[in-house]
Amino acid sequence: MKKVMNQPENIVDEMLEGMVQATPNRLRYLKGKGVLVRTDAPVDGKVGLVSGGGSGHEPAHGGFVGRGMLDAAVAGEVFTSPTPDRILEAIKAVDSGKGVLCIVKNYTGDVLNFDMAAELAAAEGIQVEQVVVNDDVAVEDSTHTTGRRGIAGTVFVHKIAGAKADQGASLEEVKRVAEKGIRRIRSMGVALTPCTLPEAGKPSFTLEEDEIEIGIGIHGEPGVERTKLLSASALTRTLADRIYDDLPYRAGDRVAVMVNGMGSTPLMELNVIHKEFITYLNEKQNQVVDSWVGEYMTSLDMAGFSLTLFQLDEELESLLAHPVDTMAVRFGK
Amino acid sequence: MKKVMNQPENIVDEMLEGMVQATPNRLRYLKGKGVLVRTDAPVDGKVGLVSGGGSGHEPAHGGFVGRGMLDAAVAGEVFTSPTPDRILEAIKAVDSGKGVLCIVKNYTGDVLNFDMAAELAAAEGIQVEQVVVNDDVAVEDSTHTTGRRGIAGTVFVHKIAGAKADQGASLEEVKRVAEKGIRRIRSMGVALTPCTLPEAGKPSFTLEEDEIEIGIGIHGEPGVERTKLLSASALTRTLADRIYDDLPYRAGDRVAVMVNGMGSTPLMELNVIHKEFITYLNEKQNQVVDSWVGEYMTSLDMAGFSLTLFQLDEELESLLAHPVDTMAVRFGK
Amino acid sequence: MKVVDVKNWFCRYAEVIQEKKSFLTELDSAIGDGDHGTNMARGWKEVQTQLKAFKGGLSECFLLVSRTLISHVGGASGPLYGTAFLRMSMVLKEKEHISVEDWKELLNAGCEGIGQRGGTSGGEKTMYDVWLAVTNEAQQETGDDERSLFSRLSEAARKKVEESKELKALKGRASYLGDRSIGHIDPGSESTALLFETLDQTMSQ
Amino acid sequence: MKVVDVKNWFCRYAEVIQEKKSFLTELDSAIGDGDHGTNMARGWKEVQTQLKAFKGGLSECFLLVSRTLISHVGGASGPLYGTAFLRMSMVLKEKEHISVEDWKELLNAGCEGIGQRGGTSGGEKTMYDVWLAVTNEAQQETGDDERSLFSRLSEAARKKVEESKELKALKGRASYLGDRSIGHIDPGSESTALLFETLDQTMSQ
Ligand SMILES: Nc1ncnc2c1ncn2[C@@H]1O[C@H](COP(=O)(O)OP(=O)(O)O)[C@@H](O)[C@H]1O
Ligand SMILES: Nc1ncnc2c1ncn2[C@@H]1O[C@H](COP(=O)(O)OP(=O)(O)O)[C@@H](O)[C@H]1O
Ligand SMILES: [Mg+2]
Ligand SMILES: [Mg+2]
Ligand SMILES: [Mg+2]
Ligand SMILES: [Mg+2]
Repeated sequence: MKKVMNQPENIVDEMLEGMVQATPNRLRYLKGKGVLVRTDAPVDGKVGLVSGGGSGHEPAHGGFVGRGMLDAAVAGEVFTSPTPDRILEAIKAVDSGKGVLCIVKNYTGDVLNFDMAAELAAAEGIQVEQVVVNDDVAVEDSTHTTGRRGIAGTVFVHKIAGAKADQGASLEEVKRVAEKGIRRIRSMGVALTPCTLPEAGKPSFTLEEDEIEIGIGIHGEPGVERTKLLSASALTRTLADRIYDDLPYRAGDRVAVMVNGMGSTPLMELNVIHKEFITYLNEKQNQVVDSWVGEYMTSLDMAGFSLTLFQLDEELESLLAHPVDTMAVRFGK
Repeated sequence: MKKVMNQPENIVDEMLEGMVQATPNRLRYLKGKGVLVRTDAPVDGKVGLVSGGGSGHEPAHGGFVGRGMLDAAVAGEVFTSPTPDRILEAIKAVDSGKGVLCIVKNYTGDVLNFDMAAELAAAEGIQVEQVVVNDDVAVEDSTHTTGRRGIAGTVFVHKIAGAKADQGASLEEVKRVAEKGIRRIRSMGVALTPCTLPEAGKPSFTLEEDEIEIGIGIHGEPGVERTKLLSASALTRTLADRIYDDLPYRAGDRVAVMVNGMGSTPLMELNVIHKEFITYLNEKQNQVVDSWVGEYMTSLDMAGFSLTLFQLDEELESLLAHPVDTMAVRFGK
Repeated sequence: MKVVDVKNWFCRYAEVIQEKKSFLTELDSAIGDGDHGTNMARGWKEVQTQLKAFKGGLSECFLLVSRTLISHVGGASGPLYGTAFLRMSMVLKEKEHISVEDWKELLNAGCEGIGQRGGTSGGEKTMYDVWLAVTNEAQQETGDDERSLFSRLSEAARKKVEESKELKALKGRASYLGDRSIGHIDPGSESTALLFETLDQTMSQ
Repeated sequence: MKVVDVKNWFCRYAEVIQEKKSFLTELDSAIGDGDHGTNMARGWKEVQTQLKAFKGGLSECFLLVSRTLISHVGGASGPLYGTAFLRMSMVLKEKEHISVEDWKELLNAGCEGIGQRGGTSGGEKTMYDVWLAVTNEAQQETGDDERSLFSRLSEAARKKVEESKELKALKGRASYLGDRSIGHIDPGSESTALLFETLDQTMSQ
């Protein structure tokens, strides 16, 4: 493992400092709290949007703070959910009186800490609602597990909820579109190599030179199956089948896709995979109206990628196209 | 080496297909020619801008095609300069009659092929000018070598020349700002790991578990020095000193910086480095008015990064801030 | 057991966690995300710092641990341990001394807190299983010898860690592994066993 | 030497390049960017395909090779080899046969093309050094025995490759290494030596 860092225990704080310095007009850093906030928060008459989780998934979540997406992102230690007091700081910083929606990925730690923060915020008279993203089809259903994990599809939820909030919708309405999105988003990932936590200093698991782990989580949690390395075409098909066979996709749907790099997979390969995914969806007679290809929700230095498929309707398609101005996603005006 | 691909010899073509499919409104693909062109090229009354080089540096160069930057990008095979006929296709596709500027990185192969293409274009009556970027301070001066290499700073040249052309300037003017930029841009890189070419299938060099190569080129060309891994702070200082001590920086300058990831270095680390670079420049009493942190000019799956420092003046600062709309860089309107 | 003993216990546990940091992280790497050691070490180091200046009573002492863990650990284990210590702190209100009898109620409260927070009633291969085993052991009527109580708690905890090694995880991150979690020690169960082993060791000195 | 012999030479060279592809790439990995084998193989494979249908004369044959290399090799070696074959094609205009005497002018033209294109006059550890050595050897007056000419050219090429191994590169990608390029064989020099060795072998069969 080689990482460019100073003291590993300071890496999250130093990273957040670096992010703010790159875009001081957009972001404010609540030092000591791991919170990045829009400089203009709380925005008058707008529902506040907060997300967050462990660090190591950059650009998630700080890269998505800005007009049309999040109002604040809370960073925990690497792969560790942030604590309730930090989440509470974020909630307080973005509440304009119209209430706050927290977008949480379905992990025990995140859910517990966000729950506690919501209780604390409620005690201070802030209206807080929460949605839990669980797009990872690699995980068996909740009768056998904690339920499906939230992975890269979460970024689409940030996008649509952020757009709705930007349009001045009520907390109830913003929550409704977030939940509609969640019902229509599915993802699955694969790892070619493990990742290494800065403090641990050694890989989280091992893979042979010709082995891959299908169904990996974004923290290097083991997947569903270990196989030999497949071609881009076969690998895309393997993940896409699993995603597609899960509800709710049908021929004729208009869809958005994401090909998300896990940290070390070059854009060259992500684009080859994108081509294969489009071919697959064309065969299924779906029209891909929006493609996000790049790094959105990473796992430190892991090589690999995830595919996300988002079934749109008119409302969702227009929310996805709504202008956005964050470090990692910027378009429209 | 694990790469997600099909036949290695098709990887460049498949990648370009994937890129176009992700953004069909912005890009057109001249199939069989490795050329990505703005859909609205040639733009009436505008100087055409062409750049390109070997593949494996994504998002360079196709990711920079669009309003305010390049009109076309020519992709060669991996790490291999494109051939003159492909470059000629690109020149022809973007010439509106106002002439075409080619932005070339200083490598023998690139220079030779672009030269031949320019001759061919001239023979067809197209006015073609060329600038050669050589920002890499790691390389000794041209008395001993082919001259300094063009690396990540090239992207700043695309940006300012693209802005100038977008404002309707003449070929002469666009060339002038490009050359002014080149005189004021310096870069240097470091590798933590080698990269692996898809067809070669094994790493281009080897580094021990605790070794880094300082002054690496973007094709894995060996650098100036091999040392033990340094802290983020020490490493940033090592590169920054070398850059700063080269002309033309002085206290009080307004500058733009780029922290460019080589392919496998997480955004987390790039942001830590950015923080260190800003600290360094503050000590030198420079004001950083623009920061580009991310992957702009990569080396396949290499881990490492490069720093770029750009000394601005009023004209350059406003060109850098001019609206741009490409896959990889998008802001303003 | 007095507040000074409790402070000793917590301070010693903070050291133990520091020593076992890599081991806990390794356990978590196998079936989780490899941060349990780092998480616990961060939280308990802060507890140690806070305790140095601490002058209050029993209940406040548990409350301080609860608050510190909640705001410094993060992940799943932060809220879980934090809730356990919070509930135990409630039980200790107005008390200056924890009797052998008191441990029944104290552990009951802590255990219930974890069960509620984690939504588990046992057998799902989490720290709750160990808390439950310890709590059950405390309910046994075997006199009022503090020393023997602690050694029984410690043994019950360790025994449960070994037993639940063979379970399939149904909660937390390890549940994603399905059958592949079998044969591995749950990191939170291990840190819980260390807590009660440390109690036993501290009090037998 | 007739056009059929030239075709044989080029076709056999295409095979040799295919065989030596990894070796050339390894040489280039050491002091360049690891693509010379792939570049040459791509270009000469195309030459092979094109030659199958080719029916023209000597000059056209060299021109075909030039055009194909220029548009299929890329990198530095594409324009360099392309220019050499272009210049040689010019010399061969109207000719139906290459005499021993013709080789002097032919190689001179090719060599000069590379020198101009690459901006080198030798001693800088590039393929030019080998072209120059071969060209100089051809100028020696040692009768009109084609067989012995080719074997001398082949030997001169190989000898120069070995000699220039000890040079420091001052042109092309290897120049970035400074002294570290010393002791390595230049990949373009190796592929040039292979070209003349193949000429010798093809013509002695
Ligand atoms: N739902 C739950 N109920 C009880 N304990 C749980 C639950 N989920 C996880 N745990 C405990 O938490 C431990 C993991 O803690 P830690 O690694 O610090 O957090 P995270 O899983 O968020 O990375 C597990 O070993 C398990 O004992
Ligand atoms: N300026 C030059 N003059 C003559 N030959 C050169 C020059 N630069 C490079 N070469 C030759 O080109 C070879 C490299 O070719 P290749 O690897 O295919 O291209 P690239 O260097 O662009 O990757 C070198 O080994 C050298 O012999
Ligand atoms: Mg964790
Ligand atoms: Mg090359
Ligand atoms: Mg964990
Ligand atoms: Mg090369």
